Amino acid sequence: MGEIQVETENKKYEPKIAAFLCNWCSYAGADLAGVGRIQYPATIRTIRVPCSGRINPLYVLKAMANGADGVLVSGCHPGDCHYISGNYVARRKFALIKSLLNHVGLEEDRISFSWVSAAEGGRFAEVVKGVTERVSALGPNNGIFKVVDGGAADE
Amino acid sequence: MKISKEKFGQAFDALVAEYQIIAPVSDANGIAFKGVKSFSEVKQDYLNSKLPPKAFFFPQHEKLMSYKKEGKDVTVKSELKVDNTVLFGIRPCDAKGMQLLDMVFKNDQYTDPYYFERRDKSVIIGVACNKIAPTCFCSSFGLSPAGSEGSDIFLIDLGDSYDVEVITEKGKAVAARFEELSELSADEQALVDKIKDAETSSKVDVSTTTSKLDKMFNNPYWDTLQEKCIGCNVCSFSCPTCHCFDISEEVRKNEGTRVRTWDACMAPLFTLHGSGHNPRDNKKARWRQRMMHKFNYFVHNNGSMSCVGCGRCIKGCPVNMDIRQVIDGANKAELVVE
Amino acid sequence: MNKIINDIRETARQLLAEGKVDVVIGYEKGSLPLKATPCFIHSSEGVDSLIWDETCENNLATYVAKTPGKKAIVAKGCDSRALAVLLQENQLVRDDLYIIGVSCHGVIDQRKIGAEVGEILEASISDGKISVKGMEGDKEYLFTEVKDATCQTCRYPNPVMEDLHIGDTIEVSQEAAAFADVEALESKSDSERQEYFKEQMSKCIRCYACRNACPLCYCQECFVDCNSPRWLTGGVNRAENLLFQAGRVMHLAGRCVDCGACSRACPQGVDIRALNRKMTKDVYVMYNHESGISEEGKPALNEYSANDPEQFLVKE
Amino acid sequence: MSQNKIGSVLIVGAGIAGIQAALDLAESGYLVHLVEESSAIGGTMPMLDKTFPTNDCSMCILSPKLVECGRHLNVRTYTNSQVVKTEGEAGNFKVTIKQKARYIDLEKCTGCGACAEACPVKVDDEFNQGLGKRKAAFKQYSQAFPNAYGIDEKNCLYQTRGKAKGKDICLKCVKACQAGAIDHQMEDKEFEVEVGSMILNPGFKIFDASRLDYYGYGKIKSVITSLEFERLLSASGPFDGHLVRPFDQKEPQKIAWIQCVGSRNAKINNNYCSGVCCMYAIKEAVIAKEHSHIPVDTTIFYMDMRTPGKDFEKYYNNAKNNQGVNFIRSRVYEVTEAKDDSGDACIRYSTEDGKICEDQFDLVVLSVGLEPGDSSKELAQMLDLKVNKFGFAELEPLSGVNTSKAGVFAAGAFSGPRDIPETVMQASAAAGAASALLSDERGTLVSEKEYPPELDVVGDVIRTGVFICHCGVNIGGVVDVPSVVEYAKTLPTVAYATDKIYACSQDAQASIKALISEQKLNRIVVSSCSPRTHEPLFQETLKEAGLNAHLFDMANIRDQCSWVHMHEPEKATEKAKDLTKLAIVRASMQQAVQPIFMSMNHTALVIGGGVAGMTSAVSLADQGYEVHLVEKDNALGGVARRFSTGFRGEDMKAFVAGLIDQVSNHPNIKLHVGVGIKDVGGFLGNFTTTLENGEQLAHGVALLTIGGQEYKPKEYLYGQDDRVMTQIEMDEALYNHDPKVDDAKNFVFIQCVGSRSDENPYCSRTCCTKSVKLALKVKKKNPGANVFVLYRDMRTYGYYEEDYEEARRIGIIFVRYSENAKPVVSKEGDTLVVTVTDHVLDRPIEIEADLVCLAAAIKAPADGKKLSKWFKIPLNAEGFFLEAHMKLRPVDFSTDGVFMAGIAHSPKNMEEVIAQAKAAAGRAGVALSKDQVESAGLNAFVNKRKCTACGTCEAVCSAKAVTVDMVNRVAVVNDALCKGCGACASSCRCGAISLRGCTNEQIVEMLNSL
Repeated sequence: MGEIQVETENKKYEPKIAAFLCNWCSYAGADLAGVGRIQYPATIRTIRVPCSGRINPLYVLKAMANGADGVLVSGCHPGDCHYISGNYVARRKFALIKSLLNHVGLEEDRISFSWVSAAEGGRFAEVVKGVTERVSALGPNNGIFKVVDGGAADE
Repeated sequence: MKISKEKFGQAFDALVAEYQIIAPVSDANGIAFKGVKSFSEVKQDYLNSKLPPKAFFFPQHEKLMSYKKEGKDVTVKSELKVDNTVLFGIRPCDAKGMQLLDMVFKNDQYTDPYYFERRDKSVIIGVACNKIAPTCFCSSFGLSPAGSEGSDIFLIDLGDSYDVEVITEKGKAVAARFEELSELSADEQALVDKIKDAETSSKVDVSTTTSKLDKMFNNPYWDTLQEKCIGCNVCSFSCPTCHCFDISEEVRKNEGTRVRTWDACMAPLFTLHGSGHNPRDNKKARWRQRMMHKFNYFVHNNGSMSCVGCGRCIKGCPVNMDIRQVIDGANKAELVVE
Repeated sequence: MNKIINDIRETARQLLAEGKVDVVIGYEKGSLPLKATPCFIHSSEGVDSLIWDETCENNLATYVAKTPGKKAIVAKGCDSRALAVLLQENQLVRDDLYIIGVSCHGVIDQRKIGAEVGEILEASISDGKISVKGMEGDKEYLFTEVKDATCQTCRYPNPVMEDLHIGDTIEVSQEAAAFADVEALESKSDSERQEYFKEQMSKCIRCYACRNACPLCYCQECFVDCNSPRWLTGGVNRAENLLFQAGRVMHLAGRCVDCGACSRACPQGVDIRALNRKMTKDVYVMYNHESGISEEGKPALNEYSANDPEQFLVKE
Repeated sequence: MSQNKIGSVLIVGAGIAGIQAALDLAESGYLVHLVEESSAIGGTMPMLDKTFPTNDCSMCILSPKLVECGRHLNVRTYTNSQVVKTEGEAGNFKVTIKQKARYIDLEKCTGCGACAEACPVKVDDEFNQGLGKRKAAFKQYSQAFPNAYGIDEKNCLYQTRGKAKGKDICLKCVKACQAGAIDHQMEDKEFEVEVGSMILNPGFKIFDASRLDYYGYGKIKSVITSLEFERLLSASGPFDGHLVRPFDQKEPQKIAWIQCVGSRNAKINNNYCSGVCCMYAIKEAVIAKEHSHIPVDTTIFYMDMRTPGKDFEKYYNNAKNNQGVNFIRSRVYEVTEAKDDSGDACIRYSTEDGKICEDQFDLVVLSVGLEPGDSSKELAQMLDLKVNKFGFAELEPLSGVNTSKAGVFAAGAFSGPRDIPETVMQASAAAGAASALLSDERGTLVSEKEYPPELDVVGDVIRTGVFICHCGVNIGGVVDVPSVVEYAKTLPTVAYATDKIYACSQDAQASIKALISEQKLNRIVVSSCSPRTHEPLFQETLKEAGLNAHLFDMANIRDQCSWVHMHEPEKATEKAKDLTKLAIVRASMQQAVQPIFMSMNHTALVIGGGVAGMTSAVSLADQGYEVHLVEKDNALGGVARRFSTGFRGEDMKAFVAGLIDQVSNHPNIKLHVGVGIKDVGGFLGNFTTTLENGEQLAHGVALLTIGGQEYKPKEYLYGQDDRVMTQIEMDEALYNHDPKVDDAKNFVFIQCVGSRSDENPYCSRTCCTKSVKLALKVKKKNPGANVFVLYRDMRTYGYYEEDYEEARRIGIIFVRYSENAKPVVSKEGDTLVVTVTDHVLDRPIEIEADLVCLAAAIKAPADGKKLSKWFKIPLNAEGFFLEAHMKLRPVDFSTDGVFMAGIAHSPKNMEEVIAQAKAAAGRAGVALSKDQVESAGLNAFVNKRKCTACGTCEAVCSAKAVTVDMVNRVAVVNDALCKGCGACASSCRCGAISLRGCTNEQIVEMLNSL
């Protein structure tokens, strides 16, 4: 189970993905994947937040500026929010920032959003696999937001 | 004495081997000073650059030093690598502006190494203005469109050739490369004289401004003056003499840098204290500061006004705050008992 | 002098004379050709400097919240939309505000003229024609040729709220919002768009004229100025310029009234509207929302629907 | 009733009802003994995939309750246990509990699963309905509480073969368990507890479908039960949520549901409607379509579609009109195996018009009904409780929760089939009833933990202690723990780092405590398992060591690292280092957070003096709280004053009069009749309500029980001919011996008048039963009368099915009409003529009617909007109150301290109103029992300097905790209401509002350290 095959020129490249998981659903789903020993790539670095509604779009930008290769944000499915409407509030922000960043030329797959419930351990692993594959295909973040030594990374 | 543009071009191109050359070029955004490799890249028919060339000595964002902690070891690095540089095409107002900046970065107590490392290694080739924009008002300050003050070499564009005036020792070293300088013809001399005599059509009378401002700290003039100002940094950033900066630490993980970044007196945060107190927490105080600094404090401290009349702030201002009108208004303001 | 200007002056005179307002915020002739400048008239004696024409490009709503007391404002369609959002966001007290509404046919894009004739020495406007004398030559333009890009797609030339309307109103077609400019950019490849924005962002000098000209950027402390957390380093570079602009656009999401003040304020000619317009389009398409078209509405991110689209999700 | 009351309650059954009742009681000051037969709490809910009508994930909404219940200091949970003996009387019972040996010590087991891994015995997994396998050492499901394994003695090799003979057979689990938790010599034990009351909610069992052999269950592999189908759908089920047939893993493309399997069946003495099957079948059909990545054709074979619950009708319409679920009104004759060896099943059925058809399906799901469980029957017998003929407990009329024995209350399916919200309501109602019974003893048996005074660490140099757990081999077997420790030592603020074999073990806790004082640690980071299960444990240790519990963070290097990267030890180690670093960053920036206390006014306000309001008021008053009951009408009683008899024949007039008497004479109740409300302000603990007469009432909670309105029909000549009347009017006419009724021969009842329409797209729930009751009344009184009921679906759910059956038996004629061909009432001369198209005959029939009774809809109350504004509470599209959560918080509003009951929530019958009213009183009682309003303190907070008062935070706050103070132009967080979700903080452009424990500074610094 689980070994993913990433076809990139540099096989050693292992992306680092900042993952924001809401405490009540996606974090629980990630735990469930663990309980089920469902294997997925060791690429995500999880930051637990109470609710996907807590995600400030600036976090995504900051992660990109700091050179994270990808960002994954995951919350409860619509309707499941522990706080009633946190993910509904978040959903508009997510849709807009994703579209905006793509528009300015950030590779679409750098930023991923998903809803994963507390019961979807397997799906959580699938999401991480998918995100990892797509980010790996893009190669390291040399993106338009990345700042290195006081300048744009590719300046 | 003059040199043909062809010869000048050759000498210019030869300088590339020893100097980094900065010159006006035309890009999508207008005129900008940029590094060039050949005289052919240089824009010759231009009014002036959009942004002043001060950034070559005093960059908008500059790393002063960097440091890193590994285990228990800390390393600090401060390296400033500066090439010998020729700044070509500097207009008289900007050349004067650099002289004013020198006063800021060097005084009897301190010489700023970052600024002067660059400044000392630079040669300014000034070029007189053949055309004068309606926003130019340098003549107000005793300057002129063909003033050579601040240049190491000063040129006047005569069409196919330049009139050359070598001013400083630094200038001489570069001018030594100009072969075959020849005498000006009578016509050319007439043209040179005409250019040298030219004045900006726009002028404000600043003769009494400094002393007037001495008495205006609490004048109601400031109350309404600033109403339309939106407090952006355009005027400061486009000013050849504005020099305020902020020093900050950028730390991430186990390493960091100390950086110096332009700041501007128009921004409320400029004077915000760590305590939350802000001595200039309103636009009125900030505008007064701007005017006082340029036309009063600087005069008292350095004997000169800190404005060269380049007109960039007038052109750039999103709400058409016109410093000429502001000076004029101050001149005319009714004094109140302070 | 045309009737509109006369009416504006008379209205201002009356409001000030009767003490109904402390100040009238309007436009007066600027110091440069084709430039009007915002003005603050405090007494009825000053009203004769008020003007109204195609050079009145500033969004005066920017000043309203920061100006104390009771005030009247000369408002175009976009100014009034900004006022509507400001009202929705508790930034204004409606009773302290008197809106002198004027329908607007659009403002002149001086930058376009300057690019062709050089520094503008003189100019005059009459009958929809603009005659310009420039350092590089003279030219006559039809107004439509030099109309600001913002005004070309304007759907709200008439104020959406006002206390008094001056002049005629402009008939507006009821078509859905058009976003040909955004679509043109969208149709380009990712790398083309990336190049475009890289070029734009490399011009930005972070003078914040865009932010400060924006009527809806009124934070006490902008995120770019914040020290804790430090969203941006002190650096001025293309990457962080984009972070600033993208962050700003996110903050304007569902609030931007597309007045174009940011782009016009930019001394560097950065195409800031390219970002705002994209956001405006997304908000319009996804949530059928236009900002500030009534006093009662809400900014798009202050509300949600259970059926909001979610194409942005991963495919797993 | 005993004079020596005891302040504790026994709860039998730890499904959602037991958990809810336990939490309600424990939170209001009673000690709870929670007895559960199986090895974990949770009951049936964990088995379900999604729940209707919101499609919420069942596990997601349940698991916080599991953790809360499991960890509650005043809930003593006994798993593997049964009540074997009871004696005593209300207020003082002695109960003997038998707990079977688990063979694994709950104190020691860390839930790591090594025993199950090692166990060689595989048996069918009951939790997965036998569709998967489990080991003999097992945990029911991964989120189970207790988070501990148990050994199934019937299947364990040692228990079955070795123990008796004294041979060391197998014992692999003992070797595998590094925590030494396995004890095969453990013995069953019996013990006694004393309680003041009992709440019984042993749940149900599903109907054994093999009893009806014509459905082929057990013979045809493609015929499964609905509960099996839930497990197929569930992401944590045997096929990880991939919708496949269990026997050949084929993805079904055509699925059928057969309704009423084991329900509405008089032949097998199950002549009741199970009430939940229609909705769950629709839900399963919808979810099946969602889940499958190939198109799935879904068909539901039914008799009547019974979707009378709140928002159910909309769910049904959506499934039918938008989701493409097929509904076939039919009778199923039999299910046979397809002859084509496909493994499919064929359904032979007749449609309404008598046509006989057959269709083949990949999968046939039997919508099995609910039956009393075996232990329910034993329990009823042991306590000598009255049961009905189906074996369900029979409750006292109009009591909602009272069994035939005083002090013993019932909740959930013990007394009949119920869906989750009804179950939860009853649980809260039972808790409220128990609380009312024992109110004098509240707080006598509960304990509260004492901690040393908290160290003030403000301004101290940050010294972080880092503890990296091996979790036996669970982490250490993959992650290089020592290298993580060494890495941690190099990180800023870290003063001490070490590893632990089991960080959660008793001795590790003691060592952490000692190190906090020795090393002067003021931040603690533990890298181990999930904070969701273990954070409270470690925080407890911090508190015991005098540190604030929030100066802490955890890195999850087991569930989210070693377990999921088992074959990549190096990468897992790298990740563990990073996760540890993130936790250190967060913890080092964490400040002490103090719980916030606010005063609590122990008075309740009940708005609305109908049956719901009066019942709530009495319950709260009995619980010992002052109650203000406000009724704007000039008399109490509400609409119930107009009813003659209840659905079980109760004398409503006497009942209402009794209630009025009770509220009028109760010393704790103050009546405000004939006066409305002018304004409301405040929040939980501190409301002030101003009455129209200017009187101001201070109260801590509010119960909104304002009832509904009867739809005034515009159709069927209502209002034009006085022989056309509504149900309530007919009831009154009967009661008053109105000759229009008494002399009538031909009666026509028309159902769904103003319900299930575009205008009111919901079912009014009670009218089918009501019409049947009225029809029976007139038919029995005058057997010669012709009685017609014109209906769309007969929704006589639950035991009312018997009435429906009786009505048909005694000759009442039921004619179905379709919504497109509604009956027409016309007047020919003086004769009322009702014309309806009969579906069986397929032709219009004309009935000359002497009386037409219209089942007029129940509509939302007119005052809902006002209350909505005053209390900041939401309404649904039809104007009914919208509860905080459709399933698990059916009487709470999302605004704390405000509760609802009765018709204003949704249409329901009197018995249900009473249960809900008691539930609201129960929930309100929980809030009122607190000395102070307490909030954990992980709340939003405002930086006044940055705030622009734009109101975005206010707009996005679902808890209504943030408001803008327009005078000072700043947002204000109400700590009593804030839930700590952070939506405000992420929406604030100015960065003025942030969230304790999750500040922008912390997150950005974490991102910076990545």
